[in-house]
Amino acid sequence: MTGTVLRGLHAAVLTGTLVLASGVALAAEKPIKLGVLEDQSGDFAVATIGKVHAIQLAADEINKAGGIMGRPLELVVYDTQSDNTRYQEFMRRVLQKDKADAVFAGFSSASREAYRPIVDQLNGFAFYNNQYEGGVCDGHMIVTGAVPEQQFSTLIPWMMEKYGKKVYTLAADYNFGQISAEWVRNIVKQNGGEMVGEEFIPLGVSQFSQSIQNIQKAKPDFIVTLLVGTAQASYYEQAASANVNLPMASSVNVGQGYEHKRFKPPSLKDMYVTTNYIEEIDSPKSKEFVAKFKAKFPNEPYINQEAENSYLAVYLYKQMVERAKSTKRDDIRKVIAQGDVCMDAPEGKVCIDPKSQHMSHTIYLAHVNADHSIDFPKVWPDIKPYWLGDAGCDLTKKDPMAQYTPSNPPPK
Amino acid sequence: MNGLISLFRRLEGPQTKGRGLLFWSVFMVALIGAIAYPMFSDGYTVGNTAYFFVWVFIALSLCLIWGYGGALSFGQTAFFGIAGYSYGILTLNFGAAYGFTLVAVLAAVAIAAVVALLLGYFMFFGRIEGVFLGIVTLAVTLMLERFMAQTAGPDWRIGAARLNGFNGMSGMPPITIPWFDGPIVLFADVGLYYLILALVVVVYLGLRILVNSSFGNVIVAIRENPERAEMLGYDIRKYQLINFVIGAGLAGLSGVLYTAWGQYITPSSMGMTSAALPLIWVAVGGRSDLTSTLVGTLVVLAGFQALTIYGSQYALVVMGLLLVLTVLIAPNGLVLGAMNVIGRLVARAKGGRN
Amino acid sequence: MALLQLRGLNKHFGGLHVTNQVNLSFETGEIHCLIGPNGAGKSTLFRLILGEYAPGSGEIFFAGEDITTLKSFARIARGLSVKFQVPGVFKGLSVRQNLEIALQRTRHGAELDREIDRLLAFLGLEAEQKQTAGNLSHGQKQWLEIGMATSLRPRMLLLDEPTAGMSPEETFQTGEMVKRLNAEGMTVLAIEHDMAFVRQVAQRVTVLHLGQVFAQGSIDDIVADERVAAIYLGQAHHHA
Amino acid sequence: MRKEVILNTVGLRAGYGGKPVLQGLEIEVREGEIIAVIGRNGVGKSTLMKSLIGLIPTMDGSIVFRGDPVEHLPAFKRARLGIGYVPQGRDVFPRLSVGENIAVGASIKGRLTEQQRREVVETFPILGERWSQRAGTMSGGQQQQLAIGRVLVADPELILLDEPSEGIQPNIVQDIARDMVALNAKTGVTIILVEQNLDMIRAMAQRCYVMDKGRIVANLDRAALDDEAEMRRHLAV
Amino acid sequence: MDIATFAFAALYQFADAFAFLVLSACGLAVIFGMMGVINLAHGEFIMCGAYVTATAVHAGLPLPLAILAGALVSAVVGMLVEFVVVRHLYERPLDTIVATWGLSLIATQGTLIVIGSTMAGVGTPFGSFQVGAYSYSIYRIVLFLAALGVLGSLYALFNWTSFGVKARATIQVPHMADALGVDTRWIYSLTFACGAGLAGLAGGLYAPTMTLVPTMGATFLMEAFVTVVIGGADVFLGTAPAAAVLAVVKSVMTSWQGQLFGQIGLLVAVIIVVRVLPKGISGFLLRERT
Repeated sequence: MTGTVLRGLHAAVLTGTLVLASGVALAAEKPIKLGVLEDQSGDFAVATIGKVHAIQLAADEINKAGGIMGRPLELVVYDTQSDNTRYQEFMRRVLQKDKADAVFAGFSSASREAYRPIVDQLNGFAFYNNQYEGGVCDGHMIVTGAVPEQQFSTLIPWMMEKYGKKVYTLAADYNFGQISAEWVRNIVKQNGGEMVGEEFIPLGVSQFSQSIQNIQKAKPDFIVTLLVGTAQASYYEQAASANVNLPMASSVNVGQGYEHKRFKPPSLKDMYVTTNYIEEIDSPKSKEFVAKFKAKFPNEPYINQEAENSYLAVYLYKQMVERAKSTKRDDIRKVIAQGDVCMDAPEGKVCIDPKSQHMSHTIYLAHVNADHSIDFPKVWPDIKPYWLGDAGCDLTKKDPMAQYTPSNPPPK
Repeated sequence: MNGLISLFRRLEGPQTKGRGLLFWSVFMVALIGAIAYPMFSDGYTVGNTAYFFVWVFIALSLCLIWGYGGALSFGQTAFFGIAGYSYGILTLNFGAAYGFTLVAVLAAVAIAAVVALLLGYFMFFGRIEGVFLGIVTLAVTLMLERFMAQTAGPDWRIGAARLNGFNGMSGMPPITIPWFDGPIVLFADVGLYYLILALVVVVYLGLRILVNSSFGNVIVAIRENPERAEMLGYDIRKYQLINFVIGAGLAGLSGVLYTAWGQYITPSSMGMTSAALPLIWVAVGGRSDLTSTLVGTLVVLAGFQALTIYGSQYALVVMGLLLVLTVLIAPNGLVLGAMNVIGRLVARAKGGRN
Repeated sequence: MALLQLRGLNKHFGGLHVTNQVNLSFETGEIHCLIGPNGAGKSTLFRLILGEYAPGSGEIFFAGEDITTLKSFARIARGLSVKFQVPGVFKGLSVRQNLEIALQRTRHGAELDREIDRLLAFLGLEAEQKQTAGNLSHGQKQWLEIGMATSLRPRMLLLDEPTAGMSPEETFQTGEMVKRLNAEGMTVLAIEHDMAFVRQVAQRVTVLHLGQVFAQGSIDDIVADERVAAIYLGQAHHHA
Repeated sequence: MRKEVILNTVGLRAGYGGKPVLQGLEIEVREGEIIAVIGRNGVGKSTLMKSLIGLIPTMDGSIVFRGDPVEHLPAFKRARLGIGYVPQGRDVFPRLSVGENIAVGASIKGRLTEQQRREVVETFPILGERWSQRAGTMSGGQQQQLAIGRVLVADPELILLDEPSEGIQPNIVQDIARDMVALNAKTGVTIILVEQNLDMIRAMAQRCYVMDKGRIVANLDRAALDDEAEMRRHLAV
Repeated sequence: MDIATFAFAALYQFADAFAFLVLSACGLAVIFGMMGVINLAHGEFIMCGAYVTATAVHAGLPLPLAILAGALVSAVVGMLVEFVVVRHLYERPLDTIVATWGLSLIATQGTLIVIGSTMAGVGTPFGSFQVGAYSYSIYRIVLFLAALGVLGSLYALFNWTSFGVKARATIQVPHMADALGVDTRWIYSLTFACGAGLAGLAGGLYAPTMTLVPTMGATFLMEAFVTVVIGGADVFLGTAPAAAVLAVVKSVMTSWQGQLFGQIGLLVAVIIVVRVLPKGISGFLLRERT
């Protein structure tokens, strides 16, 4: 009985795919299907709706310019509602039923870990266009977001030089926070600094009076804030109102959740963030990107690094397919293995590292002023995601389909 | 033999809707349909249906505890999560060889039941009841979620298994059955589908027998009037506790199967949303009847998924609206309401013939 | 020999003593009626005997055993049983199921069915056996609950206002039923306002007043007692 | 001079769960009367009272208070029109103090005034002594006086008294009866009394309806009330 | 560090935790305690209050007025919700859980669709002060005073006003209150509105200190539920002492071992209370008093 009901349901409703502006000439060719699983509702929607828009923008441009190898790009978009189980359901659907050639999926690391076993098991091909804690060594995945070594190896030494050697870390108590804090700890030590405090905040906590007191007690020269999620972002306002008045360094804020736009100045005053893109970047490429984006989505609140990652990922995919003359993952990985998959993105030049299938980035140091305007005291071009490769992940040779951490590296 | 017959007699009874030839014919047709349909369908649909079936157990557990026992547990997902994590920890440590995954399934369910025994002891022997029971179980579930979410640090490991905090635990093997020519690995496909279907049938029929047994009588009596039940000499706390533990075991079974299905378990599977969902399925289906709960759960799951696929950002709004309307318009649940109507029509048709 | 003994039972809510140093003993095999104005502490005394309230001080002995700290169900298991003032039948279940739940602890299989049938006949509820108990008339609910209480074959049956809402004929029948149960060996303790019923069944009567034992004796003694009349019966109570 | 009709019912049917207990009941009460409604247990006396105040819905027929039909009004609106209800079992608010209980009764007219308080305490001195005590801890008789005082404070035109003698010591029953008669004489308040206690009926009632099976079957005058045989016949004792 | 500084720091942390617990919980507690209804849309009423407050501030209203506006709008929305949904479910308290959860889904996602994923903050007023080596936010003291004020006003409302006495009467014997001329539906409506308004007030008070997003209500929920579980059904005998006890547990554990242990402390407190005082603190106190 139940089976009948379900089959009826599936048969009754039309497929929910969305064909974007395909020209008449392209219609004849079989489209290349790109699955898009992003959180358009729920907790993470703040930072992710822009990703979907960026993908739509890129697909639109590519289709107008004749598609990929003459084939139009078709997007299959599902709203994952910030719910891990939805990622599992829809990754299965997009791979098995929609038979997408590649999938762009996931904001939180948890959602990535939820769908990754399914991609592996069904032999799919997924892009994770988010900055994250690093360490995913999986041939089925390409990561276009920045990882800790890219953001911290630049940020922390610069901060220590400018402000001093005593560092306090305030981090979200989950994988991203824990691993990032570990990076910070190691880099501080290598540069002869001292960790005067480290505190992990459970997710969902929004009250920081005690932490503020702890920080004042430890008297650091600057604070590294690795707070995640909207609840934890309340720290800045609360610290400002308690007059903590210390410079802050971060890899997540501003570039992702555009807190400088949302919070009332000067709560983010003297926050330094390393990011591979934000809309304030003042280069011709970036300005052109922002203009195109705002033309298509005039109400977009902010174009963050993930939006740019997603945008460039579509073009990277195009390049790889055209060079491989195939949408098969194995063929594409052969192209990657050549080590020269690069492009001129809005942020600057980026390349895929064949060993880890992560990406090199231009890292911008964004400084938030008292009025929440941004300036860029420093730019580091071509920063490589070196850690995974150095630690022993080499996808050109072996595919362990696992996530590693500095305290849990790949087996030698 | 006699015992077996009297057991089967309990498949029908005052506590369950549906009896007689007509009902069981429909049941058999549905069952045969469910068995046959993977042959005409694709891997995705079968895997997706298996996924829907995974949730049936937690829904039935709530039906048993809430619908039959009258005790609203908002914490079934706690047992779901505990069992899921237990399965992960056990299989990551001991592997999948020699059918160990099957042992792990049982052990994980047992662990969930033991935790339920402790919590249930506190609650029922503390005589917590009514809406307050709901708040307590919800508070415990939310705390458990928050606790598991912060186990990201490298110290949080049990043997080879890292709890891995908010990101969740992954990499555990699927259920594996040892076989002569090599073990059968049940990925989320036809194999797993049949295993879960078999479990659904066994659990459904088993629960029918349970609620129509003398134990079920007492459970329903406690829902109707706990004081009277106690004054008939029943230690109602014990019955409530046992019922709660059985329910927790079923919720745990859902958790294990979910973990094995997606090779993944996360703290958010215990969160507010996850905790509320089973309530929704059961309330919409009809909480005081197993069949209604079973059918209702599958319908709502399929409906919600369809909504999410086709309703884009309005899906959650529509879902919320549906819930409110169901509660206002069909308080007994949509499926149970429909079944009552059908029952009346059948009775009238029979009456007309006589 | 005393089947149930209450020794110095005290129960107070806030400053109000509901029972105050109650010493009572109920003999094996007797029908004992407990009367007294509302608020005299009769129902509270029942709840103390049944273990629904814990006494502030004092002891309860049943068949020689101290049951003061036992849980309700354990007291039932030792041979107490009760019909409440407000009928506590399982309203959503059928009459037959109500009896099944009462009987299934001690009887099984065909014997269970036979015993249910016997009880239905005894209570005159055969025609209603498939009805939902909540749809019974008030009197029928009382009967059903008496049936459930007696089905446990208790050594001592507690009845809290068994005839409330019954017609005189029904009240009389209930009295006869109680006498029959007593003849079979059941000790009965009843709270009752209906003096006709008390007259019909009681072998001994205890008057409670303001939480204390006020008087005790045969119904004739009690009726003759001017003090009792003053507190309870009034000069022209229509039942007296 | 014949007083005006303050309350009458026409073909009143009401009951629980779709089953009418009152089967087309008709009564007529004039201003300033004290009438009793008697009958055996279960004939629907309390149902009548609940139906008059509006705690159970009217299925058919009409309840007319001061010339206007009120059967469609919720209980609180009927109370505001001047009907005071003293229920069987008293139903005081157990965790409110005596004073607060009175204040709820007074709330129809606004805040409890000192004047109102004095009047209530004059009628029932015990309430003054226990003013701050929680009502749930008082004895039955005290609670009964509170339940009546709680209604009186709002100056009702009609009081529905349901079994006020139930479970109360005879001397207090007599006190209450005397107080109510005095009140009736002083303010002209109309009283409908449902009662089984003959003493109380005789002490209070000017005439008496006899109810059976949801209908009025007799309307007895004062003289009949004193006729022991007549009364016993109707009460079937 | 001298003893005075330490004492002040401890006191400040306690007050801060206490304020958060009281303000989070009391709207939930009023509705649960007075009506037996678990309002799962509690967090959304908080969000509503915060959003209205922020909007009002952006529109140029001074903060205190804006907060009041937030509370008021939440109360009105609460009254509407009571009228349309909750009113029909008083006989079925468990169903109100389902319905209010549905409402919370609609509110969260509806806000996201209509207003967008985020809202600009308003900034914390009053600045800071210094005690010993530490600087503190003055606004947190305001929050503490607001929590005390809310408790005091609630006490006054339910004990000294006509509405309060009628509300308590209605909770105890509803049909009798009705028969005495109390419009019980209106009382329920007002009580629900009061609970929703308190939630809105909490949202408004915390709006200057928090990120404003549609899901912000969720951060209050766990603390609110824990406080109600430990407090039991009575606002004054339950919520206030429960918040005090929990604030001590939380602030001591947090300053000793960090935020995580603060949270674990709450969990342990729940389990202990469930075992020792199954009806919460107020259940225990009331049993002693009846």
